[in-house]
Amino acid sequence: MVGLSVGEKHFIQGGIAQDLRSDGRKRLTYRPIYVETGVIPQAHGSARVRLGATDVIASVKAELGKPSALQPDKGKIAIYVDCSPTAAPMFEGRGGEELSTELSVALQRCLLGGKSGAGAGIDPTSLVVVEGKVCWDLYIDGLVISSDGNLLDALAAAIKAALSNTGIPKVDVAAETTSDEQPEVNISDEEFLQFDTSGIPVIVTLTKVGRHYIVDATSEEESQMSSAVSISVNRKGHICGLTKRGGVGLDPSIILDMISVAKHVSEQLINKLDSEIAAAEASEEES
Amino acid sequence: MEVHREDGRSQNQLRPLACSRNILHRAHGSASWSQGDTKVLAAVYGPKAGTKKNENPEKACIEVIWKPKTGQIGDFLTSLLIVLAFEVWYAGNFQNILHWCLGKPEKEYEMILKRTLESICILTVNPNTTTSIIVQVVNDDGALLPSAINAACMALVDAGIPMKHLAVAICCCVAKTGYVILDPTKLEEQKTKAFAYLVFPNSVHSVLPEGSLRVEGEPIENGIITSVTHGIMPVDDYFYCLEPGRAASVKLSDFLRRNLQQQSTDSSKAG
Amino acid sequence: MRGLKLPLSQTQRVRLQRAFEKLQSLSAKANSDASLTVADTIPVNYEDAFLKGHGTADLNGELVATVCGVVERVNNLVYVRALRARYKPEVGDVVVGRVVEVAQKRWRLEINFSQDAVLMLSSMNMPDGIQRRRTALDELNMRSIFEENDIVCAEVRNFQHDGSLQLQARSQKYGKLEKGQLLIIDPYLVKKSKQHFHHLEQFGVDLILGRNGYIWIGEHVEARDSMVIDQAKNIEQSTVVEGINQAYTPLEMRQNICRIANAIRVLTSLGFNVDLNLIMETVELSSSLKIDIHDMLGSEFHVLVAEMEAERRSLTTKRKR
Amino acid sequence: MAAKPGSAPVTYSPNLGQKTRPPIFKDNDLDWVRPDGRGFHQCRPAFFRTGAVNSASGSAYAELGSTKVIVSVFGPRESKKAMMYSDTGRLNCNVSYTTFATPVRGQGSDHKEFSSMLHKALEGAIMLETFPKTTVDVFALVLESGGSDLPVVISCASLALADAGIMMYDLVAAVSVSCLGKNLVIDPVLEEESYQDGSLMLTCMPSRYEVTQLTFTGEWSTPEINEAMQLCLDACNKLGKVMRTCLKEAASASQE
Amino acid sequence: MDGYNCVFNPLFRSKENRLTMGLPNASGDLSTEVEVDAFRRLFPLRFYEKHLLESIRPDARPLGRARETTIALGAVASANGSALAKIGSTTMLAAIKMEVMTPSLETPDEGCIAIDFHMPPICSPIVRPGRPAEAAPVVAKQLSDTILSSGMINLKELSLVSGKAAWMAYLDIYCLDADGALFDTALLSAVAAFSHLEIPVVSLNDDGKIVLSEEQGLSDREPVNKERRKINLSSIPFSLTCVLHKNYILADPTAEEESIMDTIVTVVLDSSSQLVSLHKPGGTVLAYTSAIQDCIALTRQRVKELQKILEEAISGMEVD
Repeated sequence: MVGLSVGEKHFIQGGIAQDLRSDGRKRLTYRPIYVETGVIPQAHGSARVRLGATDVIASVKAELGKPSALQPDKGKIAIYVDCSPTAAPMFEGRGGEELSTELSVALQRCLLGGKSGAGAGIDPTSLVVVEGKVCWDLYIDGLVISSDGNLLDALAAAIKAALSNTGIPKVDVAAETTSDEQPEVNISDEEFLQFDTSGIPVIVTLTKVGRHYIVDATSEEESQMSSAVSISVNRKGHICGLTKRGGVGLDPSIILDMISVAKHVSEQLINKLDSEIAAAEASEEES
Repeated sequence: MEVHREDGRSQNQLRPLACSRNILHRAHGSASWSQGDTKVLAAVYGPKAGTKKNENPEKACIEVIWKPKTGQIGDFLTSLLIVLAFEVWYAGNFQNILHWCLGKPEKEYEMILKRTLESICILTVNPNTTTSIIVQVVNDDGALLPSAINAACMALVDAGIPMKHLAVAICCCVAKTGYVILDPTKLEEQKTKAFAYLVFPNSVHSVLPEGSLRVEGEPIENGIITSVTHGIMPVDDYFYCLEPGRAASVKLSDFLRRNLQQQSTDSSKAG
Repeated sequence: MRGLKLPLSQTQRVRLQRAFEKLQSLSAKANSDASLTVADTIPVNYEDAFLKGHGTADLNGELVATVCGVVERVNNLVYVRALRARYKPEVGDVVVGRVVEVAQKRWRLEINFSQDAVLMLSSMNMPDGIQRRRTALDELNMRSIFEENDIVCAEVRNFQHDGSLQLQARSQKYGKLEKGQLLIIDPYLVKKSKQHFHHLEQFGVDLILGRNGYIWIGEHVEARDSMVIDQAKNIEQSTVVEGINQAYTPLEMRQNICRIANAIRVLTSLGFNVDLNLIMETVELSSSLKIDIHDMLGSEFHVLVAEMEAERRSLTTKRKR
Repeated sequence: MAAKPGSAPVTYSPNLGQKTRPPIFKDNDLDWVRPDGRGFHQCRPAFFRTGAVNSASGSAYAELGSTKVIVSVFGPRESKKAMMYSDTGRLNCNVSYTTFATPVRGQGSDHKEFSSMLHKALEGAIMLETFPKTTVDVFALVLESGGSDLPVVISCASLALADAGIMMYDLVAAVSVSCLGKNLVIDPVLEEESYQDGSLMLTCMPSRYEVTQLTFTGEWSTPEINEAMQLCLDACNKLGKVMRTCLKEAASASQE
Repeated sequence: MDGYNCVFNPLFRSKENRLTMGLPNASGDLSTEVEVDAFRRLFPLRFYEKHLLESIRPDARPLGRARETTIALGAVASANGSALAKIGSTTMLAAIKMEVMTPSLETPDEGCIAIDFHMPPICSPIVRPGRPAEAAPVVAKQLSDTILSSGMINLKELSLVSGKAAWMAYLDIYCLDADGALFDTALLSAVAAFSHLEIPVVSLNDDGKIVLSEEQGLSDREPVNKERRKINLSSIPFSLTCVLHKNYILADPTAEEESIMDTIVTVVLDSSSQLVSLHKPGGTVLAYTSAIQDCIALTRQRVKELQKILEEAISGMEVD
């Protein structure tokens, strides 16, 4: 998508080798992060994250549904990403299809944990109202508005911010009816219960160009990527998911090294993100 | 033994035939063919340059588009409406999109029609061209595929496409063992156990003496171009069908010749 | 001024506001009444003959603007200059473009214009510098001169009847640009000036302000007297890959390039016109205050630059008056 | 007389209640026995054979336990006209399931991302610059899904590429590991996959000892990651040997 | 990890007989070998006619002989009935999955069969993932016509509870390798799949849904279809495709032969030698009565061969 001449590629690789990227950043510094929450009123929770020129919106909608027969004690969470043609002309029609499925799968892999629900960022058992009968279904939608590289990290940050902004209406079961049919439920629209979003991981994408790897790559730098590893780390330092993109093979030791670097970088990112979210929540209340 | 048929026809009697050509303004060749209540319109566009993907460029390529009967409004009105809409649409040349989403039965008819017409046309005359034949079903009252083949053949004649010989198609129904009725209506087709569509070359008035045009002891027009059977029948029943089928094909060829001569006399009058 | 997307703290917002008001007051006197929006009638007296220029249309007898912008009058030509539009090329403009396609005897370049510009093989110097007719052999190895995605500097030669643009790269200062970085900004920020090529000796950097908003900042290439250098570089480049490694731009020059690039980014986000001395002042400001290159993009530096620009403008207007 | 092909009546599969409830793991619950009796670190017996499809330029069939996959490779052949000029070759992958592969009919369609993951796994191993401006098509069909389908598809695809004579840096072997409670279970079957807490899939070039693709999900601590990756790398080595013997057999068979 | 003899073993024997082909009279050294290939590709028709003069074919088969045919039952464990059929190198995998449906009002006690034929991109270079091959829907329609009109399966055997529940048999046939005579191999694999079909024992659970009985230990609830495990197939249809060229008749053509000679006659006879279908879609050669009789004779002989092969496969199935 971003055509670069041989000279420019050479310049970028040189910059990364000398730890001074074309916009002055070091290898492991992020572009300025800018978070706004509650951007979509009718959703239960939403957030917009701007990472340099990359701009994404995440929204969370909760609906009452029936838990699946295999896991009666867990709610269902679905993540879907859509690339809007405003981001790049090539996203028109089916162009963005492949990228959005790839992003959706990577997010599901990093945020939802194994099929049994263990290790998920949001504990699905907290979504159950009446076991086996009624539970909350969370529909998380990501929208890419403008793309200048590092979409996965921006989307994960947006989802984390959106979930911290989400309020699920309190539900109390009216009458205890016979086992099989659906108990009627009334939804109170005043008190909302918040999620504890401490467990939600953030994704750090390390892009390897030449012998070094950088964080938060712009689309030009991403086009130079020989391989990239997106690692999702939660506050406890556990790795909740990993996706290796890019064709070139990597020695396993390099991958372990990248994982440790990612864990180190993710601490700063988590703190920065939490402060940004707190600031956004504060500014949202008073405005 | 005599069998009673609803419309009182005898065993080998065909339904009333009607064929008119050059009825469409935009098509290079067109014809409408009706056998009793079964009525089919055929239009020929081309030959146009270029052949479709994985087709042999040295030979002309024939492409068939089968348009089933749609909607219930008066049949003649629907036919004209559909064909006119078709002409406008065809000019926009979107036929392969529609072609792709046709249901299964149309696909089989299209393949049979395409193979049959490829065998009767002389393909080497204009290589690397595509001739599109659009078959529009107006009303289906039995023996649909044979009447479609006859209509397509007449449309090709009208378009002046060079052909080895004409094709004449007939449907023979096997009622009980050994008993064959020709040109069944829809009801008869469903009632009987099995039926066979047969396509023969049309009989030619040859200048040569009687016996010379024989191949393995049979005149040319006995060779089967296309044969499609439905339902189980004993093997020899199939051969019982061939005799009346061939007789009927001679009758059909005469009808064609009369229709063509009557057409040529008009043009000579006009010319 | 366009809305700033930066997270500004309260004090910074106040200071920025004050700087913008001062700027507004300085520049307002010249043509505040002239800016108009679509469908406003343009005040013109109908007696003397006037020419309808770009962005104007007559609606039942009245002259009406079709574009939002500023009315300009050049003796009897009346036209509306749009505030923010894609690049409108004029003959003689220095432009920087990216090769999109290698076609028959010509390259197609993307220059931020409604159509791709065309650079004919015949309208540029041959690699070996000799002036001769182009043979089929040249046509075959066009790709050795420019290939897809190469950055090329050229000059607008003329318009063809079908509206497409023809470029020429006849003189030595035009040609392929390497070892540097390209910035894409709004074309209307780059004013047409005599000199678009700037060689900044103190930084050893070449700065090319393309009229089409493509700005190239790269390592300085000595007097580009002939294309011979290009050919030498090609051979060296194509033969050995690791040869490229040591040829990285030295760190010190790379810092200068990045500092200048960030300066231009700050100026464009503030919406100021981009010309040489403004860039130089911004760079000196950032190096004098020892601001790290990356922090130049932070909101604090934006405010400082806005204030600096406000004072400079007020000084110049005082001197002029 | 004929069945009603037109109106497809709504049908449901009778074996809905087949899946047993997921067993709950105590922390050190070691008496967990795998449904097919294998050890935790034991892969299913692998059967590989090349030359399964004659009309393809290269093809291979792989069978691990009840997972059966056929891959055929066409090319390098001329790519579609829409493609931009590129001086390196292009790889085009497509993975599809038969309707009867999964226990419940039609579940194959929710593995849409396998095609792009296969593409990423093979991209690093193929010398793309040896066939510029052309495309190599790799098509895979999963005949029966018996668990860890993608790793079997990747290994089988690299065999098919070798059979087609496409120049590659090395064969590609892939293995997946499931984490059930505390124990790591290699090459999981469909049932184990349905209630795994976490899973790791590793694709590597055995002799060059390079990882071309790695994805894992669920919560892992770093020591667990090391152990799982080591487990996968050894399994890939063994799998690489089996693949090599299969290729040698095919070569010797064609010499006779 | 030892490789073991798997169901798909027959899939691979074809590689060998491909190499024994060669002009019987060509001299052995390599140069003519290469010329033969070039000649075969440049003038395919003349190459074939040279062979037909001596009534032999390039793969050393006499004109009337079909290629080597094998059937392997039970290839797919996740299906109720499956079979892999291979004629020469054309390979078809057919599998049946049984699902429950509510029968229509007109035929309350009849089940239903949905037949679908797929040509995945792996089977031939012409098929691309996006666009299905043109031949696929045509073969699918012919297959469903032949199987349903042959009366091989009595739909009444598929009913469970009259008016309330009946079986819907989804028969899906996948072409794994397309090398000519697709219809014959597909029909053979479908017939083999039906002969291998095991109808699951089901019973009605409390909320009226049909569920596998041995699943939830509902042994107390008596199964709905205890006795009928196998479908008895009455008249089994078998087919042979022949290619007519001048006055030669070539049985069981390969893809190359089909592409060169365009007159194809497919005769389908059932085990009681009734004519199920005779399908000749056009083609330059006109079929005279004598030619059709020859084709039918060849088909009768082929039906006997296929019946023997099917019985062997079924008996083999019972043993292990």
